[in-house]
Amino acid sequence: MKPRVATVWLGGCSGCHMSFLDMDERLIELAGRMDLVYSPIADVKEFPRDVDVTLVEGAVTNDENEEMAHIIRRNSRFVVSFGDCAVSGNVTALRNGFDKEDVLRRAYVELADVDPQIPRDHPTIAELMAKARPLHEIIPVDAFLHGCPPTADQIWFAVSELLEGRMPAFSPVYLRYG
Amino acid sequence: MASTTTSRPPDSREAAQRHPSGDNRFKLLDRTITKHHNSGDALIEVLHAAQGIFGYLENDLLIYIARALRLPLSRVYGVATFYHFFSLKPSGKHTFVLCMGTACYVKGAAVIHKEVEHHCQCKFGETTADGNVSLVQARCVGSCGLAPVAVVDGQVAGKLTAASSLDRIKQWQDEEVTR
Amino acid sequence: MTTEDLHELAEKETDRQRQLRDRILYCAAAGCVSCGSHATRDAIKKALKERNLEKEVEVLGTGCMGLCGEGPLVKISSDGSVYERVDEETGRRIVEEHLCEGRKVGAHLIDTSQPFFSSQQKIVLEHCGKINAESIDEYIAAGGYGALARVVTEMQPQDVIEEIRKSGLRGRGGAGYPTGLKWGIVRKAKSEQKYAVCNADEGDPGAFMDRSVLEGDPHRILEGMAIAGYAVGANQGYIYIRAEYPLAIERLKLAIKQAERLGLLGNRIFESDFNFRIDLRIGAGAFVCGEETALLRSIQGRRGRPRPRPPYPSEVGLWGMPTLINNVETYANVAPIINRGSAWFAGIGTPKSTGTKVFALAGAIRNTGLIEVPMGIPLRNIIFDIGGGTPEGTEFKAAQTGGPSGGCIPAEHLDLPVDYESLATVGSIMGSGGLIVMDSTSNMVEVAKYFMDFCMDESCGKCIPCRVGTVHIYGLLDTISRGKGTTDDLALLEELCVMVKETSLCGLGQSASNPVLSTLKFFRHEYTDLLSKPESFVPSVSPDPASAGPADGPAANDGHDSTTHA
Amino acid sequence: MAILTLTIDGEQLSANDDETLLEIARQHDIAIPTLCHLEGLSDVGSCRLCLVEIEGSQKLFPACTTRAQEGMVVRTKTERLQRNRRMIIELLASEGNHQCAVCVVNNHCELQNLAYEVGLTHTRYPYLYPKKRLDASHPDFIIDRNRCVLCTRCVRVCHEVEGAHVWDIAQRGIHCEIISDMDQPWGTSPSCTSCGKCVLVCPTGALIAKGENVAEMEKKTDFLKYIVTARVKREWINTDGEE
Repeated sequence: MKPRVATVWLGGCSGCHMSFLDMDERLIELAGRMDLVYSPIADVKEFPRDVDVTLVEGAVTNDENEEMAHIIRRNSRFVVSFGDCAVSGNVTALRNGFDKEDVLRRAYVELADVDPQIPRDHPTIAELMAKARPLHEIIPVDAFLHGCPPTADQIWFAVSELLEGRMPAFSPVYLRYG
Repeated sequence: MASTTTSRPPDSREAAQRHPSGDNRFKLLDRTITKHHNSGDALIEVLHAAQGIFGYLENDLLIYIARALRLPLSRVYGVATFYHFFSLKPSGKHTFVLCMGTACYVKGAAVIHKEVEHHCQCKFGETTADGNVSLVQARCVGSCGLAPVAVVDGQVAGKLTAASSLDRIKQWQDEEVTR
Repeated sequence: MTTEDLHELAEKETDRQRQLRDRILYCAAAGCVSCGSHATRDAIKKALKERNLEKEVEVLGTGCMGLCGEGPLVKISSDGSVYERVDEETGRRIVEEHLCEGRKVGAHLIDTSQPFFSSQQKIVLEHCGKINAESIDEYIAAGGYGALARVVTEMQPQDVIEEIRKSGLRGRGGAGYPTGLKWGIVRKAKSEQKYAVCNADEGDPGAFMDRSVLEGDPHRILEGMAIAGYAVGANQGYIYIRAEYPLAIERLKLAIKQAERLGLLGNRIFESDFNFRIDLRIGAGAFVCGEETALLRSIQGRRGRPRPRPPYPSEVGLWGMPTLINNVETYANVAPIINRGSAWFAGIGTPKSTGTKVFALAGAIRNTGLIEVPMGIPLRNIIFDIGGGTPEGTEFKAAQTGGPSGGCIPAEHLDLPVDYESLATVGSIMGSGGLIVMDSTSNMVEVAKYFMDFCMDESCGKCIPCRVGTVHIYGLLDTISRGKGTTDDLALLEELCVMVKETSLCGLGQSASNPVLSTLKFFRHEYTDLLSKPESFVPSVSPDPASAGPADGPAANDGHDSTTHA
Repeated sequence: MAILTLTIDGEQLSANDDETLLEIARQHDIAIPTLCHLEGLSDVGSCRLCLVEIEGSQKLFPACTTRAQEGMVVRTKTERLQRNRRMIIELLASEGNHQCAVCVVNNHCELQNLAYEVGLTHTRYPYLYPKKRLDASHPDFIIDRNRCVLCTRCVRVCHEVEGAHVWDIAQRGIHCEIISDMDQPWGTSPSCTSCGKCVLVCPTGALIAKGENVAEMEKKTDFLKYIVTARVKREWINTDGEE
C-alpha cells in the first residue's frame, strides 16, 4: 500500500503549492509512489484519517486555520511545516505588529474599491486571530521545510525522504530562510 | 523662583543673577554642574539635581545638560531612560508607590496591584489620563515588617489591603471631582 | 587629630553620658520611622519637659533595633528594657511610669530573654540600637575610629591585609570571595591611583540589612573603608548607594562631614602620610548596578551595563584604575577584626565561613526584622527560634535566600547550616541576606514567576540570553501557571534556564534562573500538576486506512472521535 | 609582549599574550561564530555566541575579550556550546521581525548565515512581535528597529571611528532600542554626518540604504580595517566598551 500524503493551504499565498507543482515531471514519479489524499489541488472536501505525511503551507491566522491544524495533527503521522509562513509566520505575520481591527479596517475599508465593510458575523467567514502564528505554536510539528517558497528541489528531496520513512536531514543547502 | 524675573525694572546686579533663559531654576542646576567641574562623569548626579529642581526631565533640559557636560545627546538620553528613578514625563498630582518587594509580595501586594490598576484604568509606571494619580511600583521600600506597604504621597502606609488602598485613591478622585 | 585626641574625645563623651540620669533610645531606622517613631519621640520629649527632665534624660534616635514588625521600638538605656509598638500615649506612659515611678509598662514590654534576642550575636549591628546614629562622638566613645588610628599609626598595609586574610572574612555581598585575597590583589596592582568603593546598592527585594547598618552606624562603614584604603593604597573612596534610601544618604552625608571636620577623613589622617576622602554616589533605580562592573559604569555617569570579566575591577576599575569593591556589611566587619584580632573573628562561625551574617527576616514569619547570627547556625534555629515560626495555622514550606538570584530551601533541609558552601549544595546562595519565609499558602510557580518578573524588568538588555531569555522564561512560567502548559513547555523551560545560566554576561543573568531551578528541584509536582500532554496523532483502529472515511469534521472534533468511529 | 602556547580544539598553537582567543582562532582558521564583534571596533562581549570552554573552569568565556594564557586548553565546538549558540540565535529570531523573504539584505545577512550555521530549523519560543519604530526620515538611509539585534556595532562605529556619537541605546532590558540623538527622527539629527558607516557595519537589515530592494543590499565591513589601520589603531579614542 502506498503512503498517504496530504497538503494543506492555511494562511499563505499558495506560492509553496505553486513550487510543489514546479516539480514538473517528477510529479508523475511521485504519483506512483504515494496517494495524494487531500490537497487544494485535489477535490477532497474533508481531511481524511490516517494520513502518513501532511505538508502544511501558511501560518495559522484565523479560527478556521486553528481548527484545521488540530484536525491535521490528530490524523497525521508526520506533520511538515511547508514554507516560511508555516515555519515562522513570515509575510502573513507581518500584520502582528498592528492591532487586528486596524488591519481589518485597512484591508476591507480603506483599500476597498466598492462597498467598504469588514466582513464578519457570518458563519462561513472565519474570524481573524489577534496574531498570525507559526504552525508549531499551535500543534507539534515533526519537520520544517524552509523557503519563501521552498524550491521544487527542496520539496522533492524532503518528500522523497519522508516517503522512504526517513526524517529529512536538511543540509545547509536546504536550510534556507527567505 | 521664576517669579523673581517679573515686573521690577532690572538693575545690573539683578540681571547678573538671572539666568539667560529667564528661568532661575537653571542657576541652581548650574551650581551642581559647576561643582562637578562640568564633567561628563557626573551625569547621574546632575540628572538627580535636575529632576529635584524641575520635577522631571524634559527634552530641552536634557539638551541643556548635554551641552553643559559636553556629552553626546544620545548618551544623555540613553542614561536618563536606563534608570527607573528618572522620569521624562511630569508625574501626576498624587503618587501611589506600591512596594512589590518579596515580603510585600508574599503578603498579597499582587492583589492590590491588580485591583488598583483595574480601578485607575492605568498601569503601574503610568499616570491616569486626567493627570491626577501616578501609579509607581517600588522594588522594596524597606518597611518589610509592615507588609504590604505603599508610599502614599510620601507617607508610608503599612498593612494595606486592596480595599484600603482603593479608599485612598478614591479620596483623591473625589477631591478632583468636587474641584 | 592624634590617637590621644581620639581617646580624649571618647572620654569626654563617656563622661557626658555618665552624668545623665538615663537615656531613652528610639529606633530611627526607616521601618520604625514609617510607623511613626518621630511622633513617639516628640511625645516622649514633651512628657520629659513637663516633668523638667529634659536635661537629665537624653532622647536619641538609633539604628535598627531588629524587631521591625513591632515598631516603633523604644529602649531604656539604664536597664535595657525594650518596648514595642510605642505610640504617643505609650511614650508618655514610659516617661511617667517607667522613668518616674520605676514601674514598667507591661503591655508593651518585650521579653528580651526570648531567642529572638538571646540567639543573636552582634558584630556588624553591635552599635545599632545603642548609639545615636547622628553623633560621631558617641561612635568614638564606643571605640570608634580606634581601629583606623591603630592601622594608620602602627601597622603596615601588608599587615592589615594579612590580618583580614587570617580572619577568614568573605564578601558579604553574596558571592563570598575572600576579602583579604581581594585586598591583596588591589594592593599588588601597579598604579599611581587606586580607589575603594563601597557597594551599597542593596537591590534585592526584601533585603534591608545594608540600609540598617548605614542608617544606624554610618561611621563604621567610613572607618572600614578608610582602613581598606590604607591597606590597598587608595586615597579616594566612593559609596554607591541607592536613591531609595534617603535616610541612609542623609546620615552618610552627615557622617562624612563630621569625620572630615575631625580630620578622620581627608589629608594626613592621624598625622600620617595617609590621605583618604569619601564621596557619595547616588544610584538611580537599577538593580543591575549591584553588579560590580555595572556599578563602576554608573559611578562614571553611564548606563549601568556590565562588561565581561576579566579584567576584574581589582586590576581595571574606575577610570581604568585598580579598584577595590566591597559590600557594606564586609566593610562593617573590618574595624572589629582589627580591634579584636583575626583569631577572635575566625573563631566565630564555621572554619570556611567565619564571623556572623545579618539577615532581613520577612514574609510568613512572626518576628520580622533584622537579625545577626553566627555563620553555620541551622536554618531551623533562625526560623523557629529567632523568627518564632510561621504565623498561627500555617505550616512552613520554604525559605528563600539570595533574593532573585537565590533559591528556595524546603522543609527537609531545615537543619542545613547557613554558610556559603552548604547553601550552594541545595542550589541557593547566601546572597546579601534577605531571608523570606513562605508558608503553605505560597504557590511556588507563582514565586518563581515573581522573581523572573523582577529579573526580566531589571535586565540591562546588553546580552541576548538575559534580555530575551528572561522574557521567555517568564512567558513559559505564565503559560504553565495558567494551566495551559504542556510537558514540552516544561522541557523547554528547563533547557532555557540552564542556557541563560551558562551564557549570560553578568551575575544577574547567570543567577536569574536559580529561583526557577530550585523550585523545580524541590517542588516539581507544583509544576507538573498544572501540565497537559501535547496533542499527537491518534491512529485509526482500522488496519486498512484505505477504507477509512473522512476525519472528524469541524462539528465533532474532540479528538476521541476517530477511534470511536472505527 | 611574550609568546605563549595554548591548545584550541586539540591544536597546539603559539600566540602573543596580548591576543584574544578569537584573534588567535581566526588566524588559524578555527571558526568561532560572532555577531557583536567586528574587527576595527572595541569588543563588548554581548552576543555570547563566541563563548568557549576553558579547561579547569565551569564557566564559559567570550573568545572576543578573553586573552590567551600560557597552557590554556580551549574548546570551541563542544555539544554544550553548539546547543547554546543555537538557542541564542533562536532567542534573537523570536525577539524581532526577522522575516528574510521581505528583507533588503536577504542572502547577505549575518544573522541569517548564523541561523544556517547553527542549524536553526525553527524557533521554539513564541515570537514576541514587538512593534518597534521604523524611521525613514534620513534622505539616504532607513533604520528598522524590528530587525535590530542590538549588537551596538552602529553605536561603536559612530563613536569610535566617525566620532559623531549619533547613536546610543535607550531604555533597558527587552525594551532597549537604538536611538539617534534625543530619540528624534534620524533625518533631523544635528550630529549625524550621513557618513553611512553604521549602515555598512550593521549585520542585519536594521540599517539599510534607501532605494535597495529585497535581497539587493550587501553590507561591506572591510573598510573599517583600513580606516583603523590608517588611524594607528585608534590610540586616542577612549574605547572603554563604548556603547
